[in-house]
Amino acid sequence: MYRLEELLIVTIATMLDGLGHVAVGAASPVPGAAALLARARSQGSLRVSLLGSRRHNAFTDGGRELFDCAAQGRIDAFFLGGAQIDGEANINLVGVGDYRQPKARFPGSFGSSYLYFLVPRVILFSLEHSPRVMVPKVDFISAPGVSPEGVYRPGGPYALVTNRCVFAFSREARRFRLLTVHPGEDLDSVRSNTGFDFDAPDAPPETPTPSEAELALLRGRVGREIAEVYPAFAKRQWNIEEVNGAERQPASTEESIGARFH
Amino acid sequence: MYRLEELLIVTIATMLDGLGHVAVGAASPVPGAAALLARARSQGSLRVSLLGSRRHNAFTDGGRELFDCAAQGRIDAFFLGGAQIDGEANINLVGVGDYRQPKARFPGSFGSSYLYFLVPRVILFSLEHSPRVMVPKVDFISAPGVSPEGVYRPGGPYALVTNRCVFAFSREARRFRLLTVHPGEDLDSVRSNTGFDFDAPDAPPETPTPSEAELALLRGRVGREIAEVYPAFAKRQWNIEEVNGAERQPASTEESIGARFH
Amino acid sequence: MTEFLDSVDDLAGQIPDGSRVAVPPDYSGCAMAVVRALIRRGARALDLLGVPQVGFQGDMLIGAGCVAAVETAALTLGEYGPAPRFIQAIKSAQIRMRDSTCPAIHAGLQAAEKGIPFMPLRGILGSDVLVHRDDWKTIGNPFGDDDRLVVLPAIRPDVALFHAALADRAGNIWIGVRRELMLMAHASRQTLVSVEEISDDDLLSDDRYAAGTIPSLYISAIAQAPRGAWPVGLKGYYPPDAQHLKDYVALAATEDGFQNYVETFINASRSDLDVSA
Amino acid sequence: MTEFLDSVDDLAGQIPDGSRVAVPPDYSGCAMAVVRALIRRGARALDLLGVPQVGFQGDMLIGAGCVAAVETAALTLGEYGPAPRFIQAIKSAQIRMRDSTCPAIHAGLQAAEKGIPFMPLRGILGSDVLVHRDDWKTIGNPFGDDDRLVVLPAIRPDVALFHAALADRAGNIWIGVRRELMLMAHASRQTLVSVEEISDDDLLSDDRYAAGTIPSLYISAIAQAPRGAWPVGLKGYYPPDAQHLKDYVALAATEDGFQNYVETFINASRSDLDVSA
Repeated sequence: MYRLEELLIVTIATMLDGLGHVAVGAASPVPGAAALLARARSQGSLRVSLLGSRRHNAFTDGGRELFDCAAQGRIDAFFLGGAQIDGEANINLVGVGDYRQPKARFPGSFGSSYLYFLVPRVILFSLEHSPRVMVPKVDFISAPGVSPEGVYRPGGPYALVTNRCVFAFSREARRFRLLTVHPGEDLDSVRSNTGFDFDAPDAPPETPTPSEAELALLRGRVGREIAEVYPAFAKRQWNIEEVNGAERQPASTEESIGARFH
Repeated sequence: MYRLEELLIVTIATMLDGLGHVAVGAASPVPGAAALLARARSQGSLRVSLLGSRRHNAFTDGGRELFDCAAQGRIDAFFLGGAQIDGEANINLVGVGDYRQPKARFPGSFGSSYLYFLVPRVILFSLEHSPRVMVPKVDFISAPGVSPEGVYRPGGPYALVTNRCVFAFSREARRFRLLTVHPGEDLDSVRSNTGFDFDAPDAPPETPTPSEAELALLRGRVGREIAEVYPAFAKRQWNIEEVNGAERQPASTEESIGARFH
Repeated sequence: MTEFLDSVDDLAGQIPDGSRVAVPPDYSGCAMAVVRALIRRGARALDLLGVPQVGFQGDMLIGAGCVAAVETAALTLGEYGPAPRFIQAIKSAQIRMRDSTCPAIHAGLQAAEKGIPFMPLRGILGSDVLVHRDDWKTIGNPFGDDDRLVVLPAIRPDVALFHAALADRAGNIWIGVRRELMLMAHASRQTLVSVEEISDDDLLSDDRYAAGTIPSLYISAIAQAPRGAWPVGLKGYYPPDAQHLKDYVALAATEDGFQNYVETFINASRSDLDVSA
Repeated sequence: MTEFLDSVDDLAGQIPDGSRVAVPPDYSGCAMAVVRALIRRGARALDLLGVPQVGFQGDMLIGAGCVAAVETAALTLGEYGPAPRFIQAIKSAQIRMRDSTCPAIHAGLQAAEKGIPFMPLRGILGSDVLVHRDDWKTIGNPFGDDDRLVVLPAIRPDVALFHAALADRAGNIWIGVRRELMLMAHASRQTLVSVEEISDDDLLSDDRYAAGTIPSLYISAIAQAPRGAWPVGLKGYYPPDAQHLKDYVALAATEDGFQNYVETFINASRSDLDVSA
């Protein structure tokens, strides 16, 4: 037995095996756990930079470093979501309807308009695979899925992982192709919940389910690690309490700030 | 009684009174002492950034900060020298003769090509006022004295202080004007040692000599302060020994580096 | 010279209505007590810059009518859910929104830091972020063929406003690894800082602290405000007050609820100490 | 992953002939022991970048015939006087000189750090520095009228080489306020560092150290080299060996004298410990 999130974590982790450096943005517990799972089985060769983490975040040059680091070619994979995602892998993190007076407004594009161009393997992730999210055409392009020739673009969309299935994205065809469907889903259920057209085999295979070893790693070490940044998620998924509050803060938190200095 | 260097220090310091922030580059003991003298009598309103100093150098953003700081308009005065200086205030820090195979080669332009444009009050300083240095036209322009209209240039030459006299520079006239001659010099001695033409009154006044109060400050507090960066200069001028070696180094130098960390 | 002011209200008094004010995200160092002072004062027409995003500070200032325009890569309350006053203001077109993307804000501030009129940046081409930014341009790479890229004008805020753990008597501010605060200070005309504590020691005399210190050269004024980042918290010192933040989001769902919040937690106390202790 | 190498000679072995190598000034952190290892190895055709200027490292490498080209704002031995081997090499056109100015080198490295092809910069116009740099251009300010400014191509060195006080076992390097070393590491393809000491503690776990630490992400290889900055010194740890530096300048006045110096102080010892202790 496994939970949907566990299936997704294992599915994403497989896409990260063999990479050197994976970065994970804010509010991304499933991609974060996937990166930590891939790291746990990489025997030390995968570096994970997890926004909000103290132990898995080495940046020391302020908010710009993640972006500069990506532009230097030092980040192999990143994750983006979308309030809307369309068939050309355009993503919308801004709003629905007219830009100036929208029907719905989301927080904003964050770093997507940039990282989508510069990180070779951007994995799109959504827990709501519905016609509302998977639209024919996004209302606002926070970041385009493809760019015309001549645009400097070492990076771009690699896959779309949802609660129903896994798509690969072809930059040449500018289209998604259905790779696997999660247990309980089939081509019809995916088609009827997707507002855009995509390529698919007649009988898409099922997404490989987590092995016992993967589940053990996830429910143990990885769960404890992700609890540092996403304690509520770890508690909900695996009933893991944050191991030790001190891990989130410098060892000397208990002292007064003055004592830290003197 | 006073030494030539003391006259120059006091002369330069007068040009700094009332400013907010003066920066001093490398190998500049006389300008450095002038800045510290102006600071000593500013009642805390003048900040001095002295390259090589620990106590009078607040920069924490690496080698670029001095230049960024100047571009932000946060530096009011700076000092430049020149192996050659000409009548349009062009300065040469590179070489004599052909650039590719020079007769003489100097270290290089350092930050002059930039700071000369951005610091409002650049004071040129030379201890060799001779036809060899004060030339009709420099062989290499490390930084031009004036720029055509349309060139962004909030800064530029303000004065030229030498071992013989003090010139002001007029950006409109693109010429130096003799302000004062040091004791023992006159218009003729200056003209015969200057390779470029300049404006001058018929009988240039003498450079004001240091007051007793200025000399006392210089030979006391300022001498001890400049000794931090220029111990040999302070010893030669005022027989001041570096007050205390610890001032040049973190308090914990005596400990092993490991002990610093643990 | 850096001024030491008596209160966060005095610090807020240094920010004229209409100022372009740069503020950091909730996870950096937020001068929440000064934000409350701005709301008490009835500040108006602020042009808020998130560096590169903004959280509760933005929602509160917008709800209180202090804000005319926002430039940010996101206005987000993170795990606490949608930002109610921001969304309401956007939907009713009460504020002018300049959507950006994180690295564009950093790059614009770096242009100001370097005193250059613009900074080129990769990415962004083909996005609607660019379409809606008539202050951004594209040019050809002068060192390339047929290679266009975006150029961003320098961002020089009137005020950088943030909260830090420690100042010294000379006005130096220790920020540790929160280097975006240093960029804000370099790029802005004025920098106003509330701090947990003011130390008698010189932060610049110890290399370990100096490396994470903004020199007073860039700091206009400081006021001490213990727990001044409450309720969003100051990493390494005190955590977010999660219950209070949840309560805020629930109250701020309506205009009345938000006014209620302002009356209870902002207007009722001149000193923030009463509330946050 | 950062490699830990056994010796400065192994570190020098990571720098192929022909590499573009960025080095800091004498007052920052100079990997002098690695420079000696490069000379022992007979390195050739290096393209040396001073960040933004270079001192004894440059004069020694040039004298030993390791250098084909130099880009720097200055090659200076400071108070020790003119750099004899550099001047000789320039006068006899043995090396190709690309004169620059300090902020142009910082800006070019920042362009590489940001992954942009160029950086604009104020100043420089009308100087002969610009005249002799056919790799620099001027463009019109896209946000201005009739406002030209210099654009500098990104500088992406093959190798950044420097010396620091402290590394940890993960490969993080503590540099304190010597932030130009971090810029070099960000901008370069490989970063090689000699250190005084390797600590068992994690430099990133303490905010005081983290603020002045280059993460191992950017560090290719490390070798321990106690007193590795001798004879130019490492600020805060040991001063310049003034007598030795004076002796060097006197010897290096002639080709024979320089060879003498190399034999005595560089070739004679595989380990630098013998010399510098």
